[in-house]
Amino acid sequence: MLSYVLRRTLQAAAVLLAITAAAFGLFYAAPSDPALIACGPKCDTAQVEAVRHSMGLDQPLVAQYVDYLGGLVTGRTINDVDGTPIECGAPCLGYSYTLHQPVTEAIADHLPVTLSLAVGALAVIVVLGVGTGLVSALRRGSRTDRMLSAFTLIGASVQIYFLGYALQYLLVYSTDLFPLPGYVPLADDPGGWAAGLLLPWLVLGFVNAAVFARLSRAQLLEVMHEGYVRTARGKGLSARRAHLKYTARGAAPPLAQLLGLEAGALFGGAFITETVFGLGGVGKLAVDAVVGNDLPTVVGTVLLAALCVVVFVAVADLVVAWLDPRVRLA
Amino acid sequence: MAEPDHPALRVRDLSVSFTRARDAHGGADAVPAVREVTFEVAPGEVLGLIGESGSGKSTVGLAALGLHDAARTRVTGSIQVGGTEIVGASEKRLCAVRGSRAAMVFQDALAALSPFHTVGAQLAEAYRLHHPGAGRAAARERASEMLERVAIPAARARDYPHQFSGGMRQRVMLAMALINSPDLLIADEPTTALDARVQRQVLRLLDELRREHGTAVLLVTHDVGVVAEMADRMLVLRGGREVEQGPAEKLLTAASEPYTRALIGAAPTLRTEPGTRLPTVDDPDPSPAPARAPSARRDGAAPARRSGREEPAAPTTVPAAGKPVPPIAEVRDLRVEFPARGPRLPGLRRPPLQAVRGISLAIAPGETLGLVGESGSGKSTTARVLAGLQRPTAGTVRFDGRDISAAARSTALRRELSREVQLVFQDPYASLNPRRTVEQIVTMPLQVHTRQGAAERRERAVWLLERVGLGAEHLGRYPHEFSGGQRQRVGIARALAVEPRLLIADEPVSALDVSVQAQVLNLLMDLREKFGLSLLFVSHDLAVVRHFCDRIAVLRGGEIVETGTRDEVFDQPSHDYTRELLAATL
Amino acid sequence: GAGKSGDDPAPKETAPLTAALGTAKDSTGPAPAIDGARKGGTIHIANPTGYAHLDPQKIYAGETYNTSLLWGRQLTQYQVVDGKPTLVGDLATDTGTSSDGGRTWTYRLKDGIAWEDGKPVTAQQVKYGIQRTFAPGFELGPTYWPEWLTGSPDRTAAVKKYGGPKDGDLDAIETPDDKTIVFHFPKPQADVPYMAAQSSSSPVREDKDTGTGYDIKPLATGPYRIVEHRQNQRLTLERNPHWKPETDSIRHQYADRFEFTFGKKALNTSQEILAGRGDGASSVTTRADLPPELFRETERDPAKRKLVVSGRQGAYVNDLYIKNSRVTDPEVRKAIAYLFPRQQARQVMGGPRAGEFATTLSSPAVVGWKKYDLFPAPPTGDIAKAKEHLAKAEKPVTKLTYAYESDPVQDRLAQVLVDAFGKAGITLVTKPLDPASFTHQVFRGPAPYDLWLSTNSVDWPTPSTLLPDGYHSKLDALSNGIRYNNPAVDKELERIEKIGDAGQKAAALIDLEQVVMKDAPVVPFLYPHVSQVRGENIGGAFIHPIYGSISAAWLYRADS
Amino acid sequence: MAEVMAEVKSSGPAGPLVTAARALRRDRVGMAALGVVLLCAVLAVCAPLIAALYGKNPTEHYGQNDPDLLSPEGLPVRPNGGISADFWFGIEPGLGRDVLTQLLYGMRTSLLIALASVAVIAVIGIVLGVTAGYLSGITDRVFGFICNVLLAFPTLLLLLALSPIIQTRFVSPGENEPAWMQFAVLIAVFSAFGWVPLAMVLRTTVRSLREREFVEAARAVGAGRRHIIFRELLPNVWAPVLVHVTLAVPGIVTAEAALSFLGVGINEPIPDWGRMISRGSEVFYDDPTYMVFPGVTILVFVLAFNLLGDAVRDAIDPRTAR
Ligand SMILES: Nc1ncnc2c1ncn2[C@@H]1O[C@H](COP(=O)(O)OP(=O)(O)OP(=O)(O)O)[C@@H](O)[C@H]1O
Ligand SMILES: Nc1ncnc2c1ncn2[C@@H]1O[C@H](COP(=O)(O)OP(=O)(O)OP(=O)(O)O)[C@@H](O)[C@H]1O
Ligand SMILES: [Mg+2]
Ligand SMILES: [Mg+2]
Repeated sequence: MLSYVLRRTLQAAAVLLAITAAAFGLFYAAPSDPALIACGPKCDTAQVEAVRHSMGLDQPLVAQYVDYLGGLVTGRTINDVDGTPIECGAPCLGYSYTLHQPVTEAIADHLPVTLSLAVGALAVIVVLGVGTGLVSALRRGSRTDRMLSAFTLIGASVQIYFLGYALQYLLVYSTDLFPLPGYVPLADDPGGWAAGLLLPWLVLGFVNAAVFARLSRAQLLEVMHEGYVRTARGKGLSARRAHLKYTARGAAPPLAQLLGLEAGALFGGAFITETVFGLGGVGKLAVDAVVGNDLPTVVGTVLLAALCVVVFVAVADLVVAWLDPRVRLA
Repeated sequence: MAEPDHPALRVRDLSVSFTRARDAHGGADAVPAVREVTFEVAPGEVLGLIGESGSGKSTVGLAALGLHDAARTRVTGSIQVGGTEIVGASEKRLCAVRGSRAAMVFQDALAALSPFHTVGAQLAEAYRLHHPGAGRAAARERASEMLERVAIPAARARDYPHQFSGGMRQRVMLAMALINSPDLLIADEPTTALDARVQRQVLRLLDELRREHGTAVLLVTHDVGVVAEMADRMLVLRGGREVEQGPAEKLLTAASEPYTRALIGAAPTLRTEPGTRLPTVDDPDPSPAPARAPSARRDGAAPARRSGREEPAAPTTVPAAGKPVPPIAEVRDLRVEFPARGPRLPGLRRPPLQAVRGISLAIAPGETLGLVGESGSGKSTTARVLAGLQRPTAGTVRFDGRDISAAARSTALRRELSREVQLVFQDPYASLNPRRTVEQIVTMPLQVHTRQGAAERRERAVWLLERVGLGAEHLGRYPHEFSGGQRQRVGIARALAVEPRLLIADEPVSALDVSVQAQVLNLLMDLREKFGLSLLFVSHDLAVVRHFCDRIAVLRGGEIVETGTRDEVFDQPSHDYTRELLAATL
Repeated sequence: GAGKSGDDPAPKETAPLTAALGTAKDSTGPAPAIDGARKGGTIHIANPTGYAHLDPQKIYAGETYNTSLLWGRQLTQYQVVDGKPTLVGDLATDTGTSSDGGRTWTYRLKDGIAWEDGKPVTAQQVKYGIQRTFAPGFELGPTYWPEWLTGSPDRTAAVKKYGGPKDGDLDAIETPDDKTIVFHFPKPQADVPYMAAQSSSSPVREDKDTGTGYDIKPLATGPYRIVEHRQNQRLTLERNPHWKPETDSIRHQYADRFEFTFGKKALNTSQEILAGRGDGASSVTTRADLPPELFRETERDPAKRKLVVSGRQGAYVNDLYIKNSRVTDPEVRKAIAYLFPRQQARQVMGGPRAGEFATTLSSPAVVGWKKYDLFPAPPTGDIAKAKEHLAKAEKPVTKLTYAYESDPVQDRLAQVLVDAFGKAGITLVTKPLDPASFTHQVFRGPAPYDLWLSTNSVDWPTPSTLLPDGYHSKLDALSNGIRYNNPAVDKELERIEKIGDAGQKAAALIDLEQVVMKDAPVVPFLYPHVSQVRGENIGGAFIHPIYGSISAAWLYRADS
Repeated sequence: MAEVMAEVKSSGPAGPLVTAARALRRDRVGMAALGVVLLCAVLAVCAPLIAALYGKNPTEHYGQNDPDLLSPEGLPVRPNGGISADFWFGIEPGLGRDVLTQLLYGMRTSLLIALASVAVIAVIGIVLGVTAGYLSGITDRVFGFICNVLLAFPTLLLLLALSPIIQTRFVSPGENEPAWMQFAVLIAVFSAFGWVPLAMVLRTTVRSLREREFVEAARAVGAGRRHIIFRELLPNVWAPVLVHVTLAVPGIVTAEAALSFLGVGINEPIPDWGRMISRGSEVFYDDPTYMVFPGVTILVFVLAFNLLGDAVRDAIDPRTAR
């Protein structure tokens, strides 16, 4: 276990290094110039060069990258466009010349929204996805099965844009059936927090539940015929409880894996959902930064997303090993 | 307790058929597995249900608990457990019966235990289900107690099924069935994987229960000895139909049906002449196998050497004593340890489990070495080491003079080895891929080791299946569509496909009824004769071992306590344990 | 109330609307009261993006100018009454007096003007603010002060002569006393009153100039002061107790508070406002336009229609730019002017709400604007006429490249052009470019694109920044992106530059415009309009005729 | 027993594929689903033929050239999205193209991209996932590393960053980006990232399958890694594979729609189903009809595709039967 954690930590560090390096490289190769964008459309060449210098973009890519990594650990001082120094404490993710804000601060501003969104959406995904999968598998081939399949598939084939806007239009703006989507900090008003995120949770959950529903149905069908499930029923467990305890357990490992992936993705930010419901989360921050060529923010959000993925994948592997004693941690 | 005016189990006109989805001409047709069977078991009575493999024994047992998949099985007739009708009963009603008033020991112990839960938890659950008042601790207590009763140390309650030996799993199953002292116990081959001593212990346990609680037992078995020991009455099935029913003594000594007589006669006993061909049901007058076999080798079959029918199958290939012939396979000071689960921190770590503690064995070409010993003594582990599947912790393993201890790691080496050495697994179901047809399973070794075309391979597969008492019609079926004994025969057919020089057979006939057992043993003897096949024969059935093996090694607790020729071991056992075993044999 | 609400979704042709210079009397406060305006309450402003800069010398965009009126004051500013702008003195008593043929401009500060901490605003502070525009880091703002005050052709040259407050006092600005400020320009300047209205002309207190910090939270002189500004999150304003209405002829102080929130998409905000959900009824948007998705809905429902505020987007003009150095043949450019399918192009942009069809280089909002149409064609284009001109071309043209900012609407617009050019026998190659670097890719260097759509805007509503800053051949590619080169025009521009009188100068430039247009350097497309939404409870919303968005300084809570 | 066998014999042994096909043929829902999927494929392939018969093409701006069809705002004048005898499915708001031909050609584009990507995803995902699951140790660690990098790397960012690079590096400034390049880039990116979740789920499944005795049995018989991976393990993982593959198709169609929103999908004027859906949600308030056709077709297609996946899963699972 200890060695597992250690190994995973090392691997995570390697992944993060690779990712940040790739993001750095990609943006360097892109035709647009962050110095120009920071300086503004009216800058002449000399001014752009000055800005480039104060942003540190005139240094070799590797030097910039090393600076960046150093800042991550120890913090560093960064120059604003006009050369004024800005203190950036560890973990320093750089300073965004587009947002005019240290990236760490920008992410901290947006993170609570993303966390709240992800937690609720995951709950919906699990309940809806695994729930319908379970019912479908138990009633395989029945009308219920087909209806549930169709229901979750609608989720898979519909666009979040469409569903989000249509539901807001129908349930919020035209009829008042649902509370207005929005973000209120949990600490301020738990009721308002849940109310504001209810619709986004449902939509995000519904759209993503299909994979879980399908996979859990298939997995459950696979495991349902195992001898030990029959044994459980032979003990006197009802079919339902036997499936819940034994079939579900046997079917769980791949689902746990998928859940890990999904969680990693969600905690890294759900751009479209955030946009559709007007929630300022990390996903929106990231895509705005990509579109606006805001390199420090891009790298910062990429780093965060990567961290989430790495952590959740590792946790999922742990859970899988815990679920199936025959599997050894690798 | 069953009410006095009800029998513990009453079965009337029971028919069970399985619908099979895939077949040539649309419309789900049915495989009838049991047809119009009628019988009763009174409280405290033991009914022995015997019959050849695939005759519908397990199907009857499952039906008695209403455990057939309703969507795919048609059950008609009536089954009453202590007066409660099972056929067509609601799930709720069934749940109250299952596990408490009627419990079942399933045939395939590995597949029947959940790999995700510890043995203790599975036992405790069975108890708590029917004792809602009992706390966790009480249930755990009870589970440990039951494990001890089936001779498994209570400390192992924290282990998972895959960490147990085959016989131990079977005992766990038994403990689970008995934990609620049911009125009716359906025991489907409860002792197949147990050595004589433990078997006796288990049977004694059943007997105690019967006396203490008046438990009625439906004992499904193919072991005539067990039936003779335990059963009050017997029911003989064949092809799903009742052949004969009556008091055990009568059927054993003077059965009216020739089938019954043949079935009982097919069992070797400690008194049968060793090495003779055994009579089978279809061929009560044994003769050597048909000659021509499609060869596994491209370069043509070895010329079939017929042995005369009267000629005793003398172990001609067994080297005469004193003349040193290099052994075909050999292990020396073999040790195998399994690391214990649990925290990896030094100090807290449990000591590793020593499954095999320094044994040395040698098998001469053409020789059959019998490996007997109590359950969990390391027989399967030794077999796996020889087959190149398990890496020894220490010691040398040689085949044909080559060191093969690295085979578990090296694909190339194992591949080479498997051309000559094949293994029949103890757990037939688990060792068959559920998604591959019997044809694919049986022809796979041919595919790996020969360049035969599909048609040739198929021909060979049919021939192999016929040798083990199955047929071409089984080629397209999947493992779950077979009875336990049929699966085991598929496993044997697979092992024989490439005509290995050494066959390691881990309880190859444990799940087979005596008739098929005889057929398989005859086949192995033929092969031994014709091709000089060497065998490592793992078994707990001393009668079979005596009949079949040239030399015998007795294993206990991972150590060899005695080894010698058949006659030495059986006639002058030197170790107490061996004597105990022999005495326990039914 | 001032301004017009959106009962006119499809404006026909708006009358020329120009900002006259107001008198000293117009410049005295308080501002003309708005009928029915009430005091009190909180006004919510929900915008999709936050403010990158609030430092007055860094602000350089219409909407930020407009909103910064809430807390910032300049020497002059536009007073808007019933939608008509008049330039009046703001901190200054009037719009300035010039002498020495336009080389010297003098302003006097009003009495009683103060900072949010009660300290008086002085002439030195105005001077300090203007000196900052020379400093490094202030490249973002307009460059006129450095250029004019040093008589340099561009800012780079100007900052060589004076590099900002670190170089000490700038001699070109004199502050004989705390109330008087005198500008000395090496060359005559006619547009100083307009420049004095720009945010760059706001005073800054040296003791409060915290650099980066000042960019987030500047000190207020206007009716409101900044209580909290969390970048890209929220901005909260409350009443500035030291602002006196009688010193201000432009702004009001009706509401108690302004609360800005940033980050929500326009579609969400607009729907909230139209449906009155949440804070919607007391919200407006100033940075977001009504999304096309909601056009029909707001037209269908009269209750919603009255919540839409529309108007011309300042003095902007949307043109099809033609790179003259690549499409050198004027006949080809004329052909493009004829075939340009204004109607279809506007159709994919959402129809008449997008704006009026344009035929002139400058906007009707510019002082002295004259209507003309040198290449008259129906709005759907005149393919026959275009073919005629193409036939006259020296070399036949079969292929042109059109660059655009990649987004779905622009994608469709490109298809409209492909269709129209195709009809005239020209294959249009479409080049979707990354929006963030579009300007850079199209304007800088030898960009290989022939055509693109772009919006030009003047810095203030006189013609003096349009032609001189975009059509002189000596200008760099950034200013003269189309590489327009006509020696005659160059000469005329140089002559006009020397005119000190604002009226004469404007008239000369307006006349020159048609000379330029004869070369068909660009094809005017639209005088764009904006539509924004206001909540049910918001009064005083109109599109500011100069800044082109709802102006917060006139808003009040109609329900308080 | 002989009787039992005699009955079974009548059916005769058949290969697993043949029997699966037979089982599928008897599954009515499965066959209907197959029919729909095939119909979509045929419609996509025959789009030019159908368009020719119907007399419209997908790129002409009918609505813009005829003021009776589109209002100045660009919305269809006639009710229900401008459905008429001439335009059976109505006309597109804005450009006024014919919806029916757009839909047919768009289906072509989207299905090509989705199916091609899914094919690559399935092959890579299966091979890598099953292999990594079976071979633990260093292979598994390298696999884990690559997966994590790919998973953690935002696809969107790559596409956004990549498309200008491709535009400037590989497309001459005077030319349109060739269609094949757009297709290739999208397929490459979807495939490069899409296989990861599939492979990871397979790895988990295989890691527990690996411990089953039948794998050991195969090793005992001398089967090599290839055989074990492809013959023994693979047949046991079809369920998750089918789930992933059938769900990846709508996933890619919608993802591609989202990309066209950001300007990195398939460019105009190549008709594209995904873009129709994005556009449909844009004009949903004003012209709901426009959403209906692509929306319903994609829903029907996805449903059919998944039901087909279910039917195939059931047909190849020897233990289930209806
Ligand atoms: N699920 C199934 N589908 C189809 N046929 C089946 C199924 N289960 C069992 N059978 C068939 O039914 C017959 C009876 O099987 P059953 O398991 O009852 O035999 P058995 O008497 O217990 O044999 P053994 O002693 O070998 O365990 C066999 O021919 C078997 O092939
Ligand atoms: N994978 C494993 N992990 C831990 N312990 C194991 C494992 N496999 C076997 N053992 C233990 O090793 C011992 C020997 O097991 P083995 O399977 O060789 O017994 P056996 O002689 O074949 O018994 P049986 O007759 O019951 O099959 C047992 O105590 C068993 O619990
Ligand atoms: Mg059986
Ligand atoms: Mg064993």
